[in-house]
Amino acid sequence: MDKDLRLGVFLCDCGGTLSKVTDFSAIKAKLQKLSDVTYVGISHDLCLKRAQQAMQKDIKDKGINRVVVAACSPELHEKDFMNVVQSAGVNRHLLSMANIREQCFWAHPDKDKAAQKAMAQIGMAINRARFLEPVEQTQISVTKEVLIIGGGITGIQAAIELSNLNLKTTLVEKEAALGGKLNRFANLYPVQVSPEEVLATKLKQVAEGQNIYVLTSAELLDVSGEVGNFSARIKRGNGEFVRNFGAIIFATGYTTQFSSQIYGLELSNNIITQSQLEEMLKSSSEVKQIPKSVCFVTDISDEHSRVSPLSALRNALGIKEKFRGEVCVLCQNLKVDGAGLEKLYRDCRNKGVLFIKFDNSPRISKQDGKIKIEVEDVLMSGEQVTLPCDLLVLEETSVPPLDSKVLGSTLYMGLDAQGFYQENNVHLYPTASNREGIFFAGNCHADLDLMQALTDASNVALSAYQLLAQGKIAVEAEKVMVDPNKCRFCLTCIRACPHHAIQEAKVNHEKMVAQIADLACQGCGICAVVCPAKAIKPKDWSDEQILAEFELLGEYV
Amino acid sequence: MKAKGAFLPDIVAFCCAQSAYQSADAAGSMRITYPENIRVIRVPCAGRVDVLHILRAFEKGADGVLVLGCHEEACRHLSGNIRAKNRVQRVNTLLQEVGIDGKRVEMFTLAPNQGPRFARIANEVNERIKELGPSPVKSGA
Amino acid sequence: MAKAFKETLNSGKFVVTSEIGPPKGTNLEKLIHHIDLLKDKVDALNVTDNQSSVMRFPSLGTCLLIKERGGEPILQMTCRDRNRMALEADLLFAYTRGIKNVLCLTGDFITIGDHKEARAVFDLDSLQLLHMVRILESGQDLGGNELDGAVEFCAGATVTPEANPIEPQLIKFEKKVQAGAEFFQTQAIYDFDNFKKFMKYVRGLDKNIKILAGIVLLASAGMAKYMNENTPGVFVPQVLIDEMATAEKGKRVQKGIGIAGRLIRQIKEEAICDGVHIMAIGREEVVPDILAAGGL
Amino acid sequence: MIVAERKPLEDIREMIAGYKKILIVGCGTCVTICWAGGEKEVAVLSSQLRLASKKDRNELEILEATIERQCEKELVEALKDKVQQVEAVLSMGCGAGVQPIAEIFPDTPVYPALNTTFVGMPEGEGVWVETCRACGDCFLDKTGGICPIVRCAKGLLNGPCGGTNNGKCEVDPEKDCAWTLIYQRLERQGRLDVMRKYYPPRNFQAVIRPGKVEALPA
Repeated sequence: MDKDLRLGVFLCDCGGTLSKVTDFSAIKAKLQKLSDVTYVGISHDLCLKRAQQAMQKDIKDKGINRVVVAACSPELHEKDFMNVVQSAGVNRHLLSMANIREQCFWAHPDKDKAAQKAMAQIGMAINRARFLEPVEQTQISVTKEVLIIGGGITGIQAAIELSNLNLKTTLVEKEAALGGKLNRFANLYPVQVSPEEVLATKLKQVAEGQNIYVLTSAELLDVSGEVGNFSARIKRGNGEFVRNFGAIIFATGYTTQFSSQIYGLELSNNIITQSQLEEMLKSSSEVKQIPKSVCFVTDISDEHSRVSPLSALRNALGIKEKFRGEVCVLCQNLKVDGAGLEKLYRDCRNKGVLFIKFDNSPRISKQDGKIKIEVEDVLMSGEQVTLPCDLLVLEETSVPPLDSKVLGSTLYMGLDAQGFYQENNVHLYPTASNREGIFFAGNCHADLDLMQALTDASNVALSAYQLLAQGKIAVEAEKVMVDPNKCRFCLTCIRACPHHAIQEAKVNHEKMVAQIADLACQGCGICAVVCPAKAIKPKDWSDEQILAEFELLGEYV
Repeated sequence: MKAKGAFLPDIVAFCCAQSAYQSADAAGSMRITYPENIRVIRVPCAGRVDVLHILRAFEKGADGVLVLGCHEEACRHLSGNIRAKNRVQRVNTLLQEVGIDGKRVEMFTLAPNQGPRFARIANEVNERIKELGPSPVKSGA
Repeated sequence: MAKAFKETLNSGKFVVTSEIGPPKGTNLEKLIHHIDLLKDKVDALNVTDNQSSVMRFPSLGTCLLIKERGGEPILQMTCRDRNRMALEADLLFAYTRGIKNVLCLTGDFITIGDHKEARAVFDLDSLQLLHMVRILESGQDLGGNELDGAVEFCAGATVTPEANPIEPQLIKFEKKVQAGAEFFQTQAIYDFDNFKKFMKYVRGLDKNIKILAGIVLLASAGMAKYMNENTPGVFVPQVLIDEMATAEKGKRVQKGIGIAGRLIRQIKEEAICDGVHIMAIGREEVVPDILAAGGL
Repeated sequence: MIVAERKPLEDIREMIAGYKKILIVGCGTCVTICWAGGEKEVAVLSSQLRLASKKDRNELEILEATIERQCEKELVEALKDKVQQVEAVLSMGCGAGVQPIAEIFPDTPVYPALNTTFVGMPEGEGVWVETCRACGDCFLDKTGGICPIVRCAKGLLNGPCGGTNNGKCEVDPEKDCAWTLIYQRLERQGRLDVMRKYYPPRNFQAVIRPGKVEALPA
């Protein structure tokens, strides 16, 4: 605690609306009597520039070194007030806020009680202000290069976009050629361009891109370092090398898996999977026995998957176009939600594809090599329909590529229940991983169709660009700090940090201690709580600040 | 000074800034009221709430403590809410050892837009603490 | 007087022993009744030593009683309750009273019994106990001191043919054979698949190793199921559990006796091993019925 | 490292009943690392004790201190000023920490707040397991680096008992049978011959108790 505390309290009555409920001058008068309070001001619109300029001037003129703002929720304008404080020459972290609007006057209709609570809230903020600590801003220079793992359409698109933004990228693909699923799909409906054409266009862009370095038949082994300066060990052929990157994008996609248990059926020459049909359609001129009637079954293993109904629709249309036979799709609800997919469904119907909706899974049997499907048609009031067919196409489930788990654990990245990469927060940060500087794009973390995957690639490219474009990242130095004298190096925090932001370090080249990487740290404070030596202090949320807030429990100022 | 008469419990609610704090704001924005004797303390994550913070709150005269975090699987810091839940359980035991009803500390999860839920939790907990009466630690209790 | 157990073992006859559980307390009436009932019907009576870590009348005292009443006792010794000095002293005393058979066991762990807070000794393990018997026979004690008058024992040990994993169990079994174990009692056997495999392995190892198959009386389907699920190294096939379940109340023990008899008969007829060791666990009075059912 | 856990509050309160001013001393080494007696736990215990005394309307003032190692007399000396102010000391060190404090301050009663449990290592977050009995006659060369003296409930030296239950211990089905692990490790290393050897009874006087080690001149 500074000995010479000069607290400035700035009250805002929200355009005069709060003054109608309570007497701000009375609050001001009470606050002025508190020790260390140098200045109390009332404003009507602290969220506006003019008022903020006045506030800045007051801070300077009155020599205020701790600022308390009593106004609306800090969720709204805390950053703005920090900027004001900073512009007044005071460290931006020496600000404490009291939420007197949303959590007082708006929430409590009883005026007196609301006013009492507001006084208490301001008192708490003042108490907290006494323990505020400055956090210095510094900059860390970063490697302006992005590593993209996975050379499918998502990875390619992200590379092209980053290249257009003038950031260097290295595109690492496991297989011998780029393209991923584009090499396997027979069509990309509802997109009218063929996969070959899409790939050719994209590959041309990759080749022309000044900043894209393609590594095929290559794999990422492991990664050390932190955001801005990762060093990645990459294997290519028999060789291994290490390169530095500022950010890493995972675009490893998905693979499909057929489980015969769901159907109790083994695959054969006339019972095939979507992937096998895809191959057949891709080389349709070589198909000797053209199937006259084809049935698809979808929605059995996972009704909510995008991959299965979409491939059923795409390939039903593909068959109609290439083989012209009878096509029937057996489905539960055939949920589609992407752009153009409803039209794709209508196109299928217009071309004569028959859709049969079931509640109970169809019974499939084989007689003399012929396939017989019995199903109760829901739309025909459950009437039993028997369908013979030449070719039965069964759905597959999408699963993460084999190496997701290994990479996930070597890189300390979260996986979801199915083993796909898990975003930091699906709503707020949909392409961010739990680690700063590592991003996910495409189907390795979400169930997406082609257009959605491309959008995801653009988003992720922008995120990486934002992070690295300046070549430097502003960082708050030691906003969470380990006291090297108190640290027992028990590894508790290193194990507990959800963002893998704490590592071992040596003090004076000798004693081992935990050290927090400022860039990777996301400020949750978990480390400070688990530390058995109480050696870690989050400067914005220190124990002293939190404890100071309930110093006034049971009393109103 | 607090009015004498009916028991108005002092309740400290540690609110995760990612969710519960915003839902408290939402309650206000929607003009949904809740007991004003609940003191909201903003924390960056429910995982920042220390066993010690809760114990100290009781030392300072709290009658009840609430830890409000994000829904499971929705923690920005992956495990912060789970850790908070486990800590609340530990505090229940620590208080029980002291002879204070462990039920005076509770954990709930919310989404940032759940203003009504925030108010409901605040009301329910307030009622429960009222029933339990003043903390036995409090002077004059 | 009963024949020395060592002689019986080497006579080539189908060996039958039965377990006797001492009482908790000093009322020996029932114990004596059991001894009198069984002493002439089996080749030896095998006395448990604070079985399942439950404190009881001592094994040594019971063996003495058996000896007095003309039976042939086998002294069970576990390493749980006594250190090497106490075990040695007990063996010296046993030998002087004509108790010439000892079964060397590690013993159950203390916490499963009724003195949960007692110190578990385990100064020796079962193998070291076997070695100790042999050392005492050589006229020395474990401290390397000369004895004034040595001992001589027919020493046996145990083996669990259904243990999982079996390999480490067999390594220990071989070590017991090398230490000179003259006979082995097995954990309860209800199924012959693994047991026959085990016997094939034993015969391949040394034709002279005497194996007595453990026969534990099933008293109910519940017990059968419980043992199958919870007793390590015991496998009760589902058919036997089902068979027990068919028995009416009051006739369950009878059913168990029938099963035990059938198992004994099969072991004897197919000459699967050298004999049986019957454990009726608290129902010693039905052992003669089991013997009859087994055609013994 | 030495692993310990805190005694129940009730036991601790019984020890310090009647004192009006005490000092709680944490230890910065093993017991900090095993979350039992570091600065954090000192603060938790002290908060609990204050709450309990407030509740019972007893007067109790608590001083707190955490030193580098309670088992070093020189480091314990640093507590002098604080010890002089109090009626009793509550040590949150292991048993080896309580005694030096008691020895350096023979006029002040020193009480243990922890139960020292074993020598071990962490198994997961907040979980420690016993791995060494400090028997003074290390046997690990014969068991593939897995100690049967500690990790087998019966401390057997010559192989498993009959209580191996699908590789678990009959005494506690949560725990692995040490001898199953030893067998697997030795088999993996092609060293099963080591397990086939007979090992005579242990020398329980390898360390004459109380133990003393005199190192060669430094």
